Amino acid sequence: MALLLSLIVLLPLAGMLFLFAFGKRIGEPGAGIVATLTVGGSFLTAVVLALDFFTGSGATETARWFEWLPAFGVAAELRWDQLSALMTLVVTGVGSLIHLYSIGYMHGDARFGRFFTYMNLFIVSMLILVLANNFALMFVGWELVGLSSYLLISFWFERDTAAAAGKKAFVVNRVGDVGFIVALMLIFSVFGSLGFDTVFEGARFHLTEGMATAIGLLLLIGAAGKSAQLPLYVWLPDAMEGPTPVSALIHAATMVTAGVYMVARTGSIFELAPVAAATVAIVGAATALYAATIAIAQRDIKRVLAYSTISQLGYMFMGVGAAAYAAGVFHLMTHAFFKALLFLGAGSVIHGMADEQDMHRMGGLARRMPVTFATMAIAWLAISGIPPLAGFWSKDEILAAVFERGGSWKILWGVGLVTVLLTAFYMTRMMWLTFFGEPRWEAGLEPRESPRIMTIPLLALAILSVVGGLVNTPFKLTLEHFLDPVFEGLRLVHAPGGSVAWILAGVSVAAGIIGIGAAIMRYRGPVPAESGPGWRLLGNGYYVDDLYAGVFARGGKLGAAWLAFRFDARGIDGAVEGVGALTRRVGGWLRPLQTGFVRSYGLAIVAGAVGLLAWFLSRGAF
Amino acid sequence: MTFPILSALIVLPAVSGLVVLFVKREELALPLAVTSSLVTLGGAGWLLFEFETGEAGFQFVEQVSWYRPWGVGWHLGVDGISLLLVALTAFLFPIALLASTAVTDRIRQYAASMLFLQAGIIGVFLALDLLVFFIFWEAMLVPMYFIIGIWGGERRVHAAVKFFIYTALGSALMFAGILSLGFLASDQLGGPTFDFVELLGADLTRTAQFWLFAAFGLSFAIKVPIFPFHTWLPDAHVEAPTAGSVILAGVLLKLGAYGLLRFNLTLFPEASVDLVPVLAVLAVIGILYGAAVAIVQTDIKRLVAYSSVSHLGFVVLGVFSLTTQGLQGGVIQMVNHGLTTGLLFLLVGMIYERRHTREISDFGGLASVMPLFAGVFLFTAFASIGLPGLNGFVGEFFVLVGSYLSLPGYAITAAFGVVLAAVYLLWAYQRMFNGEVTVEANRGLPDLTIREKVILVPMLVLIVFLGVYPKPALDIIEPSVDAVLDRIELKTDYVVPEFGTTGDLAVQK
Amino acid sequence: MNLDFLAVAPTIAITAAVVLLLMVDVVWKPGPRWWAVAAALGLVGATTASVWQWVEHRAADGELFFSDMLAVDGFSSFAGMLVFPVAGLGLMAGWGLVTGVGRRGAEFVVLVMIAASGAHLMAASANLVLLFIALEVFSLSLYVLAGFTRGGDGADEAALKYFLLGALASAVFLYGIALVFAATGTTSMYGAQSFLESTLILRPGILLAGIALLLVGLGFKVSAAPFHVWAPDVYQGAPGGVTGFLAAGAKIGGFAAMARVLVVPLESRIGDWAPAVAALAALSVVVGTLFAIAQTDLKRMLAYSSVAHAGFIMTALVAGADGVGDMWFYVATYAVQVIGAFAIAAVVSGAMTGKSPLSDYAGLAVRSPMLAAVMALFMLAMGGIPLTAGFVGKAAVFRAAINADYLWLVIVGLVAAVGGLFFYLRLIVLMYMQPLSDESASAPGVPLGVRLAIGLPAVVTIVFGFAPWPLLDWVRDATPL
Amino acid sequence: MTVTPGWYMALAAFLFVIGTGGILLRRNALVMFMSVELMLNAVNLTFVAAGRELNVLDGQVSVFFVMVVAAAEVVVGLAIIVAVFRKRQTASVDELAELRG
Amino acid sequence: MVELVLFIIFGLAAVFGAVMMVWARNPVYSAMGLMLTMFSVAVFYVSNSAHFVAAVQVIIYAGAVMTLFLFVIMLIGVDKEEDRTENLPLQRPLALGLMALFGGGVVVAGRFAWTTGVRNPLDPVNGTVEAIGNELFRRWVLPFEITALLLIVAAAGAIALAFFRDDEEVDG
Repeated sequence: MALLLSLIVLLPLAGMLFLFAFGKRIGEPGAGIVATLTVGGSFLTAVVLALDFFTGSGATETARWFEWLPAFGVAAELRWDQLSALMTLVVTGVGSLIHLYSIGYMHGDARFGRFFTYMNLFIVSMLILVLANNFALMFVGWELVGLSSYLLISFWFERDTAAAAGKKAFVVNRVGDVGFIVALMLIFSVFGSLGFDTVFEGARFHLTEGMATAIGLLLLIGAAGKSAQLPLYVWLPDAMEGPTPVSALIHAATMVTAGVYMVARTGSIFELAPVAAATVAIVGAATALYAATIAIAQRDIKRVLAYSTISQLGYMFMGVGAAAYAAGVFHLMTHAFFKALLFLGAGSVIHGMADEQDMHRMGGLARRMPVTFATMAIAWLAISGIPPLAGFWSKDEILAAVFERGGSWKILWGVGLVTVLLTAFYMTRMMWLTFFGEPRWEAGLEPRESPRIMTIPLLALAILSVVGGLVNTPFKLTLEHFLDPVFEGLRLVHAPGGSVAWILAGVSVAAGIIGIGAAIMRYRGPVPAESGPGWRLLGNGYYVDDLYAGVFARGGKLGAAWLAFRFDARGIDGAVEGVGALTRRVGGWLRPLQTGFVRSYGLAIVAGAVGLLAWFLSRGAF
Repeated sequence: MTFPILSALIVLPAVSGLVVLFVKREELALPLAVTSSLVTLGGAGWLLFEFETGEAGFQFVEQVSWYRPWGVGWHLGVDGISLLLVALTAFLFPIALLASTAVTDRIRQYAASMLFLQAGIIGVFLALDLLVFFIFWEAMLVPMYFIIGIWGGERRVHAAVKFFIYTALGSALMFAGILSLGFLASDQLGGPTFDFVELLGADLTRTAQFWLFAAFGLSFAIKVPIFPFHTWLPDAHVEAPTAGSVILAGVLLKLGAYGLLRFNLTLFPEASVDLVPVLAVLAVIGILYGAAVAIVQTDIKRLVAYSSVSHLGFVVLGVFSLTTQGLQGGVIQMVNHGLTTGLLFLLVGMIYERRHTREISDFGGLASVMPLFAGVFLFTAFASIGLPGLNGFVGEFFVLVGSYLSLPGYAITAAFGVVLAAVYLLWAYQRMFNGEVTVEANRGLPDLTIREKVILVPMLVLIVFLGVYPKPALDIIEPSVDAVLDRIELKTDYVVPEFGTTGDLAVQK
Repeated sequence: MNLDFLAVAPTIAITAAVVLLLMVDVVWKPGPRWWAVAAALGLVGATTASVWQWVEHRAADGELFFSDMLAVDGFSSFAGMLVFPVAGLGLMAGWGLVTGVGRRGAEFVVLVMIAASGAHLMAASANLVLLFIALEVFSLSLYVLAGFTRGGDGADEAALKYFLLGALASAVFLYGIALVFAATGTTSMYGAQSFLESTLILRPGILLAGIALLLVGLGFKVSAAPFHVWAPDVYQGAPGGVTGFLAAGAKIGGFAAMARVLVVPLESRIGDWAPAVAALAALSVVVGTLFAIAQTDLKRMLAYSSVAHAGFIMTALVAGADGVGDMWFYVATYAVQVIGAFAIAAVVSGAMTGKSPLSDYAGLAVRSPMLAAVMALFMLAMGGIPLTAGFVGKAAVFRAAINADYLWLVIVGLVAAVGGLFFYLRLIVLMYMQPLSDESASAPGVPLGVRLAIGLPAVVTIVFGFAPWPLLDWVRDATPL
Repeated sequence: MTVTPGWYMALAAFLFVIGTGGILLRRNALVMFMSVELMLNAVNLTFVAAGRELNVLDGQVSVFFVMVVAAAEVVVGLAIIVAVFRKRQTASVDELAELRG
Repeated sequence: MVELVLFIIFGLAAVFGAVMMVWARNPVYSAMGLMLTMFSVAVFYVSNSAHFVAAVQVIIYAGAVMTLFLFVIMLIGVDKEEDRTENLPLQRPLALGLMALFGGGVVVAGRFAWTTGVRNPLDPVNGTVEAIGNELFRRWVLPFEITALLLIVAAAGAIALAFFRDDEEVDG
């Protein structure tokens, strides 16, 4: 048991080490195959282990590797419960598909082997994150995924933009991590341990609401950094500089959902901190709407998907914030399917278009790449919330759950609804600009369908995007019950049943259809000129990025420069050097006193004599 | 009488230094030095192996009275705090010496200076008699002074003199402190003594403690260096030869923090408790300030130097958090900083040997020219950033979490240091290694040579090991730092904060 | 009246040797080799005699001879054991000068020996008038030695300045003696001591004035600020071959006299003179250091540094009798260091010439590594760096001062010591970190005698740097009866 | 009124100061040297007067020795002055100021 | 009464001589002034019943020493008139001030009691030749012998500095 559990992590790890050592030597496609097999292997292992859970006979398992930081009451220990199992399945499953896809996509790249090394490193890190049995180890995974994200974003480091994007991603994540670390400080100061069991079981006995809120908000900061929520989302769009499979795997399917996972995992803390939980939901709602608006005006196909991802993550936050953890995680899963599919499709398009990403230069690709088009179409409908596709069920459940909370939560529900409409709109826009209408690509370019090795994963994901939603329908809440043991004892929010459910579902579907329709109306003809202040504002994401760049990057550098070259060099060091120089100069000033004239020397001696005389006489001659 | 291993660790380098100094054939100098340092390393390894883990007190103690009238004697001992630092010293010197192939002028004197330096440093860590401690402390300056001043860069003389005199100024006051301490204690202990262990028995008035703390503390603060006293460091680092920088960053800086922990905390507990805020503030300032200043440096060596200021800030914060986690973190951070920063300086030295420039702007796109080198550099950078799984993380984590218990505000502020660390190192990496090759001279630079790999591998291995499995090191440290805390609790009304207390319902009810 | 010739054995040995030397020289003109032999005879004899006296009279076994004129105790015999060998070293270091001035070399040797004997008598005399005579014997010889190469650059100037100022100072000193005589009714130190202990003087004005003037004279001899003004000019002007002995001898004799006068007759007056001595000490270390920093000539720089060292040594004396041993340790180690340093200067810049510009030392480490290394050692020792005798010396005097509750003085001293590094390191920088001044210059040859005069001090500096214990034990017995 | 030794000592002090003045004010080496002799005489007078008051001979004996010392000093001093004069044809100390700083 | 007269006359003479020595621009006059002072001092010795010392004073000091001085003055040249312009700034005011302070200090010191030692109770001692001789060759024999060294130094020094052999007119 523990062995198998460890195997889930160790397989990709072994693959990574192997590729690190020999990746260059075995080269193409061997490296890719090794990587895919190891990840696939750990997927199968996970399936085997998860079977017990499906049959309902499974119990939480742990695999202790070694004593790690006794001072914090934590060991290097894996935890296998339904939640981590689900995450593992998603990560390794989607991961192996994307690995497979990458073999084709990265074909001919100089650092083919290195790429898969990094990919496996990421899988390992992500697995550590989701399987960790204590905050410390979770933090390790948390940071390592950041590392592999950095490595993969700036994989083509010759491109300055790529290098910069990688650094940006890591640094922004790091800002979130400060929140995480401080949260850990608080947790440790309260519980004297960072182990999950101690904390979660002790929470309701040891946590005051204030402390719980503080911890919750700090965790939220960390989550916002990793899951690209307001205000720390800025790194994700730039992250598209990385190879598309990376975007699909890390920046759509898995890593960015870590925040959601964390909030779900720490549900027992958030439960004690309603304010923090609400904040999570609000941040999520805001992000969802905000990112959706921006997505509308993007011309780069990958940036559309990037903002869409941010927006969808917002949904998940809404869900977990509303204590509908199952719903959140459910959407996390479905989203992994269709968003990965979208990215891979986009990748295949870009591949076919010889690295063209501007949708205004595409169009009419449907005929050229049928498979890509078909699969992407499914994903499009799925994300637009069209039943019975996966997206519909998960998104609907979140909205329903939020609605169920009632009160001012209904506002969030409204926001979500609007976002549904916008989502449908910009996805449709993307589809039309890409696949329909007149071809707008420059002459001589002959786009054609991608090789089979790339289309197979597309098909697989397409299937998942169709059926994936059925694991948790209002008629049969399989997933929710599956996850119940994890959230045992928490006051969970469930989507309402009965007529309310139908009405809500109908409303959201309607919103989706309206969005799609509007988009079709607008884009079926020749491409309208998307210019004007509004478009520019949205296109540039409300200029928030430039704001950050100005305030933090440039401003920070100026401040640091002042510190370094004024305050430090002139001020502090100036003082130090000054003392030394002064000492030397004083010597120079004094020298003239030694005139060389005997009689002045005599004067000095007599003066000294008089001085001593004065002192001694003052001792009793008066 | 068992074999005096500690004396041996000090005497061996010193003697072999003399031998090297007068060796007939100059080309033998470095090999001899390396051999000697390897033997020392072996000795240190044996020490690690024989060390009774879990014991708080000093082990392998050697004590010989030298001069009764002054109460000075040859008293050596090693505990969990000094053991690792001694090991680190022994570990870094062979590497530094192997990395000294750039030295071509007066090799004998160079090798000898390095060995004398090693003897001095180990002496400082092992000495349990304040006067002996001071002797090593001060004597150590001379070889370092020569290493910087003779084999250093363009402005080496200025840097060397600045280093020497600045440090000497600090130690001057400490010397006054040591003498007065011996004198003050002589009334209570019957006769003057400079023996650390005996001095622990003396009860000093609050004021006396305050001034002595100041006298000792200033000297250590300059050595660490704590924030406003740091400016000698960048100069010294920039001008020092590679090996010099490695030792300077790797070990020398630790001496200050070690002194604070070993002497200030134990000899002047009340003053320590009173002055915690001061040092905590300076430490936090150092963390953020050093990092901020590092961001905009144009000279990679200067950048790493300022990063040291930031990292040592963590050490000081940990030491004065007065919690076991904090103190453990401080000590382990010393070791880790020694490894990572030492390695960074090694790498900078290697690139300097190839290009004879340290200006970041003179590089660019190196990753495509020398991928292996770039990889190692990035690896080390992340270790220094404090990426979990690498050694840098453990120390910072311990310090931050540990110091939160006693100094929440400071700890939270300090946490932002981890962001800045990422900024300056990754930005520097980006400018040096990413992008296209901009400067022609960088094309076709040779990647790591066999010798360089040999030098690097052990450090990389150690970095990973301490990052993944720090427990052995921590186990060595814990009892000793706990002993320090117990003493403080005994001597003052300070209570080491317990976990599971802050904001605890159970407590409030 | 106990006439004991063993009590004056050192003096007799020197005198006999001197007379023999001159006689034989006048009659047969045998030349330098003979001078060396005679000098060796005299100095070795005197040293042996001092050692014998040390064995017989150290610590508590001191005795007074010649109706309380002469004290033979640990103090005097240690001074003997110190000053006669130092004179030997001085002669070896300056032998180039001896052979350089032709026939007059005989007088040079004679004067050095008599000066040494004078210094010894300064330490041994138990009577202020005898002290004055001894001091004159000593000083007059030094005046002549300073100007020995009459034509040499500034030698005559040095001699005249030294002489005129010295005459002034000794006149003041003598006036002090007269006043103390008037105040105590005796010129015998021990008489005065018992008188001052037994009787309470209602109107101590004359006594106090006397003490003040005594301090002036002694301060002049040891070149303590502000009575140091002569030192730089004399050190720089005096021929290289003699400066070392000039510096070392002045410190030994001067401090012997100062310590004896302060600790024996004025013992009960420590409350009056200790602060004054402390003030002089502080002034000396500061003035000496600050002036030395800006110098461009090594001998001049060392002159100012010797002022600073005078200050350090006086730091020990504020502790009264308790500090005498520490004073001796410092004086002994410093004396040999300074002899060695000036010996090297004489090698580098010539034994006949006065000036020794620092530029001569650029790149010395390349040209003659050994010389540079030893010079660096002396510089570090004078800078008080550990593992050299210089550090132990400082530790000793500061320890004494701290025990006497003169912490402020110690701090001043320590800071000044750091400032001193500025110029000690400057020389090291020149020798090690700068290119040769002129590539053509070949390494100067160093005759055996000079090698000894450089090597022995180096050995002493290192040995007592590593294991000062024996010397520390001895000096504890080298206290006045 | 009778002349107490104090009078002589006061007079001696006065002479001594004048001697000092000679050294500080004159630049002729010989005259400066004479001033030193004057100072020694003043001291001698002090010795004698004090010795009389204390009714001991030590004062006078001291004077005797001072005289011997003075004589020797004169010999050396004049020799130095002659040597200087031979080299520079001057006895003015103000012209001997090459060594300074 | 006699002593008072003597003190006044010769006191004035001594001071006059001293001032003359300092004041006279011609070294010869200075020498004369010094001699005058010495004679006056000798008189004081007598009036303090220090006959032997007085004799020595006249013979050695006024006689030998001053002759030597005059000899050197002649050697160097009588006509070396020294102009009184002071070229060292502040030298004169400082000098005079310090002189005043010094003298004043000593006088202040002794204004209550010039001697504080216990007076020898025996009947008054006289500085006759026998008395002094007794002292010299009994208690003071060691200093007396040590003066021999002093004389050697003087001789050797004189030779070393002032005695030029023709073979080394130029040395150093």
